[in-house]
Amino acid sequence: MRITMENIYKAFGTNQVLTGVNFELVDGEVHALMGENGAGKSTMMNVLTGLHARDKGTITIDGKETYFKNPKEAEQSGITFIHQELNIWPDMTVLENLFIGKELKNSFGLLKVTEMKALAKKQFDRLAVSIPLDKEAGNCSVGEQQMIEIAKALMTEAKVIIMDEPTAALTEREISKLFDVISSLKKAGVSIVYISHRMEEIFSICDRITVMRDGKTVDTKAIPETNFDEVVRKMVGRELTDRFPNRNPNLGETVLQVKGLTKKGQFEDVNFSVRAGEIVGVSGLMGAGRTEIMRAIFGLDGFDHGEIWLEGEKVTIKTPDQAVKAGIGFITEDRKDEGLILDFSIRDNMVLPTLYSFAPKGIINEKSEIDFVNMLIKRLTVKTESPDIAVGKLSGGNQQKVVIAKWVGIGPKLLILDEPTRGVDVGAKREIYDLMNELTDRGVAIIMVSSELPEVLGMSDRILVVHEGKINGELLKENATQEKIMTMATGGQ
Amino acid sequence: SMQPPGWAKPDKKDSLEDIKIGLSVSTLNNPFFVSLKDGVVKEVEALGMEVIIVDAQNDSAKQVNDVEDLIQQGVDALLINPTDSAAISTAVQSANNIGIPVVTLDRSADKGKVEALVASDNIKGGEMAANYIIEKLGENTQVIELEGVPGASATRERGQGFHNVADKKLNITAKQAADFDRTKGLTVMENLLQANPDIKAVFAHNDEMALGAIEAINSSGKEIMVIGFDGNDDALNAIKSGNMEATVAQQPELIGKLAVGAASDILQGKKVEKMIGAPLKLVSKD
Amino acid sequence: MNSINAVTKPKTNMMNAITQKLGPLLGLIILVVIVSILNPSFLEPLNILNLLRQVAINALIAFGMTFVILTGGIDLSVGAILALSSALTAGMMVSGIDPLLAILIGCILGGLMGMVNGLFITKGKMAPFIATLATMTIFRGLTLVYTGGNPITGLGDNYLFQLFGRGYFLGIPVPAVTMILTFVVLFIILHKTPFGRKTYAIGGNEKAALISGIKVPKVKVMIYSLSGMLAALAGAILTSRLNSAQPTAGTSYELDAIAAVVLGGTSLSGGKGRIFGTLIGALIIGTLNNGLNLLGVSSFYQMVVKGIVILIAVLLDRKK
Amino acid sequence: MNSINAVTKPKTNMMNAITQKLGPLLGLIILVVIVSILNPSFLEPLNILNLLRQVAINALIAFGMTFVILTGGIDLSVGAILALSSALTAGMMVSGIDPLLAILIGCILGGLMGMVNGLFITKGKMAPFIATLATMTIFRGLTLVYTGGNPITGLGDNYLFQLFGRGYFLGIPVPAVTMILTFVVLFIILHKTPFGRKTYAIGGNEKAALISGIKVPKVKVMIYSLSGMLAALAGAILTSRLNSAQPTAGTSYELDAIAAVVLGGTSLSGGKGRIFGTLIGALIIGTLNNGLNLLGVSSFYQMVVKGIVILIAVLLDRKK
Ligand SMILES: Nc1ncnc2c1ncn2[C@@H]1O[C@H](COP(=O)(O)OP(=O)(O)OP(=O)(O)O)[C@@H](O)[C@H]1O
Ligand SMILES: Nc1ncnc2c1ncn2[C@@H]1O[C@H](COP(=O)(O)OP(=O)(O)OP(=O)(O)O)[C@@H](O)[C@H]1O
Ligand SMILES: [Mg+2]
Ligand SMILES: [Mg+2]
Repeated sequence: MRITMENIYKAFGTNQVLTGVNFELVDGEVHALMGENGAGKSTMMNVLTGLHARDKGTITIDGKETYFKNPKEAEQSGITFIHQELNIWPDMTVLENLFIGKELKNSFGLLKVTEMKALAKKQFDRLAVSIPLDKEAGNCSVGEQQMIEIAKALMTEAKVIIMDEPTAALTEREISKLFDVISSLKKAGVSIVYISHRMEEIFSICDRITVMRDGKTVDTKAIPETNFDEVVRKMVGRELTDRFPNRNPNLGETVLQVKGLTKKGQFEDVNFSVRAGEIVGVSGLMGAGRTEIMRAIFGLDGFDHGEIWLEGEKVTIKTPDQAVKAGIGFITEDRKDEGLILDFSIRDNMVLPTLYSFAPKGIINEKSEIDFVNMLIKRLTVKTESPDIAVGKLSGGNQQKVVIAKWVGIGPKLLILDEPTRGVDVGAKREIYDLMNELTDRGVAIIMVSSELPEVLGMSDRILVVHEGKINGELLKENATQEKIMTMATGGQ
Repeated sequence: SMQPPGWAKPDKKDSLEDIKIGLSVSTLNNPFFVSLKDGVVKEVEALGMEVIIVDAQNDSAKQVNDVEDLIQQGVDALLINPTDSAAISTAVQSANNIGIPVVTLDRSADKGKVEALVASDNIKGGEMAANYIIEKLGENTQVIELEGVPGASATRERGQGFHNVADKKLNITAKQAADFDRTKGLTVMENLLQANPDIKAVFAHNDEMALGAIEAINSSGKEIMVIGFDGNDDALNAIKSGNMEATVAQQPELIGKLAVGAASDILQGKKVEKMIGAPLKLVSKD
Repeated sequence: MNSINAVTKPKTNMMNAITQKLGPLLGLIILVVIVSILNPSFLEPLNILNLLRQVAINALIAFGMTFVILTGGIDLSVGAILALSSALTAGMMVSGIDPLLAILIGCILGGLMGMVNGLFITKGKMAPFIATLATMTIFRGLTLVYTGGNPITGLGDNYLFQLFGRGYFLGIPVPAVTMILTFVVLFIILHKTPFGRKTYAIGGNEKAALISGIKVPKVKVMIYSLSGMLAALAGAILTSRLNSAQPTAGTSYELDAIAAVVLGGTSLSGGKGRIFGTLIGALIIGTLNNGLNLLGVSSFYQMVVKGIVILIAVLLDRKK
Repeated sequence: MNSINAVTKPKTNMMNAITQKLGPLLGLIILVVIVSILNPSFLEPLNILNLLRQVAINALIAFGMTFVILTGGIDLSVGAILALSSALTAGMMVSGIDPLLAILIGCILGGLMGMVNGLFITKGKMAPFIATLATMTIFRGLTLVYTGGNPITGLGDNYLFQLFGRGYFLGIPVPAVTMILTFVVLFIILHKTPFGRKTYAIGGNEKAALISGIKVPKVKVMIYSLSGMLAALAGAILTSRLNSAQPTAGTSYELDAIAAVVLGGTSLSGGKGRIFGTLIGALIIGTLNNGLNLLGVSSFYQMVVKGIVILIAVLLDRKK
């Protein structure tokens, strides 16, 4: 299938998102689509598949002008879309999730459950995933949910598959499996649009690359004819010298010490400590239990036994407000669902944990509040016209900065960052790294849970590797390598 | 202060030429009060006056508001069919303050000056029902009492009258509220029949419940005497066709008519009786 | 310790799964046992038949409500639809239309009223709560306007019509038969057809459902129409039982229906629940009403007991 | 075409912002104009004072409901709390306790009933709809048990107590004064204090609020208590107005309160809305009730009109 999109315009209200973008996809190619957060990548694909109507421009498919009215129509014509936001029904089983909207039915209109099961099994085998089909999707980890989405897309026997950040929640093992599948699809003549913020991937699997900036196409090139730096320059509009800043940690006292933390079925006998000014990276496979450990420390979900010590004192943290009072900040892996109130302004979001400090006499002093928010916006270089804009309208990277700002605002002793750069573009990533550096320079202790190995290697002073709920090993920055981490993550030493 | 400020008080009445009567009804969801209202409307038209009707939908607070609104429209006399005699008092007092005469229908007001009450005697009606059962089936007959909406004055008074007699001379094996509602009358009766297989008679606080109970009794195949209250069309038909034993018939249209008469007498400066009774009739097949 | 835990876990999990599936049923059984111990006449066949007949109306409404709640919506207008369609049906019968035809038309009219709800909710993008609250008031008002506040009587003595609410079929009350047939059909639709899956999908994640190509507005309109139609069917049964249409029929039936759905384990936030649970929920409420009457509990205390039972049932359901 | 759009756009945006802020107020003004044209006596001072007095009860309940709805909850039990606390207050007065003390205790009791709701919702993790539906039944039942179904009368003739519902202060009905004072206090709490911010945050995204260190359960319990307390305060006014406690007082007041909140532009899904809007919403409903009475519209048609007005108002609000 050959798709050409020419001079496409699309605006949401006054927000002009696509301003004459061009894109071309040919048979059997893997075509990378790159650009900063908010460049309009997802929107362009939504226009193609009929979720949004274009304002202007032409779309030609196999030489014929074609405009789909809705995603279903696109799917029936062979274009399948794995969306950036997971479309999961948490209360329905994996099987039900796989067939939503395209259930198989017999001539009486009844569901053909056995056939659907067989089909699902086949896809799962192909992806080497082993999620029980009758498990509730909500009990699957984000990574597993991502695999469900991929399996769902493969099942449509599509000629074109659009993958919008399919690997954001995956770890290396699943990613390599996905790449195998992509190459076999390619051999079968399927073309793939691959959107990702992970540079390494692009260069290992894609044939061509299109870079977008501010709703326009900047350039399209064959992968062999370009390189990492050029792509970044085109995306960000400036030179980006290094992906990671230099770290010169100046370690202080131990801030957090966790002793024998255990929760049945989730994690067991977790021991580690973090010092002031230190970044401890936490790595592991999908579903290893890293998030669960962090949530337990923050008082979100309880644990069965174990102790938490802060600055040499044993503390009891049963609820998040106790954690906040103790000076812990938690940037969750799910920014939209747990980190932000999307409809609320930047200001309202940023001051949430610090409300009382603006109301010494009970009434909020709006002036000091605004000063505070403006200071944070400046310090974290949040790109926005005004602090009164709803955070939902910001790009992913800027949203992430708002979450971080919220926690910087409490003057934390310890920050837990769970997948701090998930879905964030290279430029913004670098800014977040700089910020982490700045924080540790001022003596903040940081735990960084991340599935992106380069990030773990680039930013951590020390790396903990979690395997099936246990800490399977600890590596110092100097002697850590991808291979060592992967071995430990899969249970080896 | 308990008085509205001087600047807010309405101007004094213009003329007594075209007389406006205000009628506040407790509810119009019930045929009894619909008839009562019809009686008022007919009589008002016959006398060449005008009437404004408001419906409190069984809400005491709404009724107080309604009466205020009527006063606002400059009615010359108020006919009030209170949802509750205690709750209406303050509204009556407001009318008294401005000098609008008040006639109450079916129920009275505890406080405030009421020129006349036009009502049938509910307590007496309850007694009539009990006496009828004794007369037909003898003393110590097992009976069931289907009560109206808990707390409604009709429920209290009819129940009180019935118990005045029945407590001594009849055997009330069960009593349950069926809220003056035919559907509830049906289901409650079905259930009570199950628990009390030997009963011989049912007294329902209104005809609606009685008619519901009859449906239940008919499908159980038992022979049980049902006595209702009100005397609405359905009930009278049921009595004629032999389905229902008897009803303590009120004459709601007459109540309405008498009330209008009283009001017009008052407006013409004539004296009226404090208590104007609308006769109750026990209607049975014979 | 750990190995023991590992062994016991599947067991407790299975136990959990069983109580989850059977939770409401278990509640019903406990209730039935208590009531029959306190008053054995509860178990007499005639009482059980009566109970089934009484439950039918609430159950039918609650079935429709189950679909509505599964999509994450709510329908406060069902009681009013019942009253209005019942009045219209009776009106048709009085004017000489064949009773069964009148019932059919009444159900279609009920469906149309439900459709109006659906359109306000989808096209008008209104919250279901407020849309159906408004139409509830409107339908109630229209019923009173149409009936003038008086019951409609004189429905003739068509045998089939009388059977519809009062008769027996193979020894089972016709309303109970209607309820069971409807249950079977709706059960199949909900659990065995794509339409059912779509219902769950909308409640579970409406945005995702839309992206997956489900015609969310269409499905919702159909579901509110279904709810209206079932309310009208319940209304027809009531009309036959009372041999008349009551202007205030169905007052606060919506609350009983919602209670039945929730007691049956369906989540008010949508996407989770089963129609079998609703049947059980309706039976629980019916048993409570019937049982408390049989036990001679005063209606004041009945309200207290009913509220407490709902609280306990839902709390137990949450704990799992 | 496009360039024209680009030019006009900011203007319409500003217009939108204005209508959004003033939407409900505009609706009220239109309504007042229509009613006063049709019946000029609507504007007479005494009628306006009456209107304010009539509105006070619904407004007070709706103020509490605003907080509840802002957190994404709902409180169906307010009418029942009003009745129960009113009965208890009257009971205390009859037994000789100082009326003002009785009112104070009544409000505290109302707050406790609200707290029960809050605990079921937070500790019991129940959906607010079903928790307050159950407590509604229970409180209603308890009211009937306590009063035996009879109104409580003989409240004595304490002047201050009579003033509370029926008197005037500086020429303004005391209930209206109470309403305005309460409004001012709640306005400050909602818009100027951390507590208000938290209320919004919980409704905007409960999980995010929790993770930001907000004690969500505590705030919710406080809000349901507030709602109960305001219902009890409304109940005290009603008790004074009716000079008695009615066992069935407050029936379906929850629906009027919810309608006022929604008409005021607060979203039922939480996190969005203003208490000023609620005041306007209550005035709209009050004006409708009063105006339709003044215009002599039959109560049946009144229901239809009220439903239609709610539909239109909410639809217009959505369109913006
Ligand atoms: N439904 C919508 N309504 C309003 N604005 C939208 C909508 N969808 C996207 N936008 C806006 O369009 C712009 C482009 O968004 P888009 O999701 O296409 O970016 P992207 O390139 O996919 O970014 P990312 O890398 O963060 O996924 C953003 O400013 C976003 O806020
Ligand atoms: N809400 C939930 N309910 C039940 N089980 C869950 C839930 N969320 C996650 N799990 C399970 O808990 C385990 C640990 O998940 P967790 O999210 O902590 O892993 P992780 O190491 O952070 O991986 P990921 O990169 O996927 O976030 C997984 O087996 C997962 O299936
Ligand atoms: Mg995107
Ligand atoms: Mg994780």
